[in-house]
Amino acid sequence: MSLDLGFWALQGLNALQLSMLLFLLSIGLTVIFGLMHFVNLAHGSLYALGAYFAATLAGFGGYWAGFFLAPVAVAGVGVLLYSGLIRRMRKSGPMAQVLVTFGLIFAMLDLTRLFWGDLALAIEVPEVLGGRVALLGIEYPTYRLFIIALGLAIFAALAFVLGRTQIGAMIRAGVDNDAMAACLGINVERLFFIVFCVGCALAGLAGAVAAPLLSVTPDMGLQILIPTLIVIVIGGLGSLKGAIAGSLIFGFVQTFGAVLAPQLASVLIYALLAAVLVVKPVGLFPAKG
Amino acid sequence: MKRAILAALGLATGLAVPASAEDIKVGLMLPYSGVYAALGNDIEAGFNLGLEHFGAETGATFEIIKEDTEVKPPVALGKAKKLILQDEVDVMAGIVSSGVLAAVRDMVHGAGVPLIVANAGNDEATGEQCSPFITRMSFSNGQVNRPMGKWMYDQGIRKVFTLAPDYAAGRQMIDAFAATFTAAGGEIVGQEFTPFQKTQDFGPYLAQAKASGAEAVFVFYAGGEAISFVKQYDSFGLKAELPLYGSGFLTSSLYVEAEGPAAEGVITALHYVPTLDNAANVAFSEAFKAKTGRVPSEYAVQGYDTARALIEATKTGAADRASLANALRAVSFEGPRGKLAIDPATNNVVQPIYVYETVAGEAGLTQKVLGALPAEADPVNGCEMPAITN
Amino acid sequence: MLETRNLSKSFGAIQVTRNVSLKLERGERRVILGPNGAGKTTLFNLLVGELTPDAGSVHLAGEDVTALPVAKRARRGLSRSYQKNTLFDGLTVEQNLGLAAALYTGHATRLWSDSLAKPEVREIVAEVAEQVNLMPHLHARVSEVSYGVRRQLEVGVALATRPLVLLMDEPTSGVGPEMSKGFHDLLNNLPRDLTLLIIEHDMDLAFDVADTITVLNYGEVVFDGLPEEARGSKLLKEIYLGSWEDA
Amino acid sequence: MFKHNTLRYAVLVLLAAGALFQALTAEYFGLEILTEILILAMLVLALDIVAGFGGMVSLCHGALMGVGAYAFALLAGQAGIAPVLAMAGAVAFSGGIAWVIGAICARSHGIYFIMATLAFGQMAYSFVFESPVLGGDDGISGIARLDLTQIGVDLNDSRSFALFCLALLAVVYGASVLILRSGLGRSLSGVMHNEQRMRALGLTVWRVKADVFGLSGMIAGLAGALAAQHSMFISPGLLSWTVSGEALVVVILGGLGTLVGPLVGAVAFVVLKHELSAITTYWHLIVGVILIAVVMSRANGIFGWIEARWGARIERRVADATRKQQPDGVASDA
Repeated sequence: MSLDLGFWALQGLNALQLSMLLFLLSIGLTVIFGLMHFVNLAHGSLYALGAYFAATLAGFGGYWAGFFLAPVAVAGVGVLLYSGLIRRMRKSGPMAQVLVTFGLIFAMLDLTRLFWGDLALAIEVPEVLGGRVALLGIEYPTYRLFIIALGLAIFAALAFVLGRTQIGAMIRAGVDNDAMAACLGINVERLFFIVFCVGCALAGLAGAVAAPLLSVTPDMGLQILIPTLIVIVIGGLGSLKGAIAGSLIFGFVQTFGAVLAPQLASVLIYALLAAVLVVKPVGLFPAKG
Repeated sequence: MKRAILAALGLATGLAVPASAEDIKVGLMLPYSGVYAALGNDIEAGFNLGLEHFGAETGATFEIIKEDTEVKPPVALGKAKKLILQDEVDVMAGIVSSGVLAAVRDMVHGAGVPLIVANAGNDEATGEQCSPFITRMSFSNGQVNRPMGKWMYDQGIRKVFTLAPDYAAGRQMIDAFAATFTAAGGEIVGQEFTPFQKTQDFGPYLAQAKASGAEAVFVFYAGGEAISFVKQYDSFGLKAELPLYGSGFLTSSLYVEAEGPAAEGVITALHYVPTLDNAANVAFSEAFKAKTGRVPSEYAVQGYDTARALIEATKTGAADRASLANALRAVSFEGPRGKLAIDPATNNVVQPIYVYETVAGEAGLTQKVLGALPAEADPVNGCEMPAITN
Repeated sequence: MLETRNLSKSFGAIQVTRNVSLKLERGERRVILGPNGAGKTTLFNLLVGELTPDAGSVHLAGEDVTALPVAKRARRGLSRSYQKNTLFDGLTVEQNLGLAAALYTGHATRLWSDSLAKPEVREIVAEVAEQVNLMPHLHARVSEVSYGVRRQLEVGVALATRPLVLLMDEPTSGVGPEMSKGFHDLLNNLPRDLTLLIIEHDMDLAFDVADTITVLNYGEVVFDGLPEEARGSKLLKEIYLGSWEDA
Repeated sequence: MFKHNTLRYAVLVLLAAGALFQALTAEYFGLEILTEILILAMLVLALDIVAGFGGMVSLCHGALMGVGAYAFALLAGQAGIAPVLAMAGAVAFSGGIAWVIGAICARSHGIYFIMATLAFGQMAYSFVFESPVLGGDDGISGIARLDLTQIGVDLNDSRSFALFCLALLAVVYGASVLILRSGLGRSLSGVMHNEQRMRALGLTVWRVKADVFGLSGMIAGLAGALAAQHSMFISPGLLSWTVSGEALVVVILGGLGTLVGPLVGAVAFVVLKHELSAITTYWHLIVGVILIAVVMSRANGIFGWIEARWGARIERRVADATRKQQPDGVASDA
């Protein structure tokens, strides 16, 4: 097998693409956790929901309708979840939260089956993003580059919002110490609500973006959940830095593991996670010390 | 499902109907939830259509008891036990996943209940683990892929890269292809098995395929993985330089619409293609479309032929477990997939394999049959078929 | 019995313990004084091992225990009570004491016997309950008893491990004068060979029970001597006792 | 800290009587369900010990059960060891694995503990899934049940097997009570209530956590060995994290930290699942909604709710009765 530079460049891009998809998912989950100490296992289900919304909307208004409206629709579901469940679960322990959202996984899995059936759906890549782009001496699918760019753009936007804006400062204060933030006159409850909805919208966006790449099936949310959890636990809960670092680690370990040690590929990432937890029980870049 | 559905068929006409009117209890075990729910639904639709079309040919009536296997072997085993010991069914049918078949095999064999396998293709079920009570109307993993090795070599392909999910079926499918391809003189230049049901991004493997120096790629994927794979293969632009071949499940009519244009030009082999031009298939596919609005898949035809096999067996007058098992082993008929017969040495179906290309048709994608490869019985694979004693 | 040599600790740029060297003899009762933020509790945390020092060492009964974790130091006879009640809230007073006593008797990790039912454990529980006046409350849950009783239990739990050295972090914090008086008697009733190191704000109590006094300011030992000397010390007045004389 | 009270004894007696009645009279499918309940009950007892009395909410107990099942299948099948010894070996092996997991995770708390155990569980799942020796996705079939014909019991008979599981469950329940009432169990309660203080008092906390996690793993392993014998077939699905999640659901549904409650939960869950799946293939939806409702209700599961409603009343009545019997008015500590 001739493994030249182009091959590794290709794999590097593959790893990056996977990382960015995971980043879109994990950032919402991790900031929700950091701010609200709330573990939403149903985050993967929101991702699946995003893909289904996108598939349905694409049927009416083409890809971009799904791309822009699916996150909005998922955020809408987020509003329902927040006012119906999450707000009441805020003060409960992690176990109660894990269980309620575990119940949500069950419920949402069957709801998607009820509405959309068991057959896999699919979305076509839009014309503009079809085809391939030549770079680094290789040809790479435009759509995958689009995912990488989108991930980086969202990362940059979030870094800006969290680092340079007032609401970002409020969120950071809330992550640091929510009681203190409340004392400073920050409406913590509303902040939670906004962050939760944005997190949901990002999960929906991830679903909409992943849909043309994969197939849209009821269990896609369950499939992505474990990788997402691994990302945020490796990265450390609550921080943007942790989410991006965890995503990159996962993406590269998974991709290059598959190439270099295919027999170990799936055990490798769990072993890495265990190692991180032994050395740094709260992950690499936790929001708090 | 507990609610028994009484299918009172074969009344009225009274012409070709044998005198004996037996009531036969059938346990139908299919996944109605879980990853294979779509397959289960298609098989059931085919099965019901089969009863409808051929039910009048026999005097027997069928009481169907449906159970959801959830694609979980322990669940399925519990349901199988219930069907056999509590409902006391005369015959069982269905089973989609090989894992479930492996789980219920000993139970079925031990209890002496005939089982018509309507999908699960693991080679051992009609090999080492064969049982006179287990008759397979679907396919075996090796059977579907074996003819493709020689056929691809004959097309002038010499170097192939293979890919499949890392589980027993994936390995069996690829092994069967690789064996005949290398026997014909071809070379397997690379082989990867991707983590089963955990691989969503095939990018890393596709890059390897590209770098391998192969002339073509041969794969086995099914369900959601097939959709992702075909789309990703196309998005990397590999289809032009590295034609994609595979097991026909890859471009099954159940999934091909979701794959879209990415599936165009993919050449695969399977035991059934919806566009087969024979009278039985035309009748079947017209009726199936009228019922469900979908093109029948290989799963649907398996269900259809399972019902037909059951009816054929009862036509011999068989009505209890042992006689049904014996009768099922001798079934043969001409159906939508051509002439079918059960090989008494293994109890696996013997059927032609069709090579087809997925092409753009007037209304979406359709299948162009490139050739029919003659039916071949599977090697015995260590099957020692004991005789049924009452 | 307990000794520190040049103990130092910083949190970031703030040095909270500077070069602290202390030496307590067996049976010595020493009170640590100092304004809020003087690093008294930090010193305790360094002594018991809940914090690791940046420099210096801790010695218990002649052995260097600086590298030992909290639990191992405790098993060598170092016990502490907390300024803020650190109890087993859902359990009864008796169970609180029993858990601690079982650690002394060695029944705490046995699988074949119920530690709380062991005569040795029950004996210690009864004895400690007597010492810290908890007899009437033994079967009450911690959450059901008054704050004062909880303060007593806080000391009782620390005592139930039968320590050689007992560190008490403001045992009278938050209780009224009546209770304070009770603590006074309680301390005087403790066995004379028990080495005590007490952080205390109640000056009457402090001067009454103390054999020696150490004053910390900005993490540094600024006074180390007898109570009488402390009363006369000018330096002490400036940094700390001024407020006491006003009171 | 674990304590039996009148209500708990009453429910235990009821459960035992119900199980015995079912075991002796049920039809085939009834026995199937009973055995399923008994094995699940064993698993949730194991989980309640660590989660309810040690605050260690584990998402790897399903995997530990699977480890026990696979160890039994390998020892009894491939290695040809006598099934009784294979069972002991399986219990010891899963206990050992659990001890190591417990020791590593002991430093993590709350959600990190949950995630860490999830990671280890998934690691085991992936390992089994990818190991051709262990049958991979297809699993291992043809697992033999224990041979007790020497004492006149044929375990291949469903009724005998159900009774056998019932007997073992009774033993396991007794062992769980003993564990919780031992010095180790008491110390674990102390750790759950205040880990910092237990450490300051001289307890090597990680050791206690690991030891109890190991013991719990042994029970889970036993459940696994029984599950393997029950279905005579095992597949990696047994180790999947959703099995652990379901076990946690059962513990919560029944009542965390009550030991009796999870038994009630196991009965409720299995019966509910079978009844619902007979009606609709969308039964996950209903189970999900029920779960959400139970957790949101703030009651400690079914049993916790009963205990809160009637338990207090019964206790009071019993206390009154004992006071009458003892004229000096000293109520004994139950």
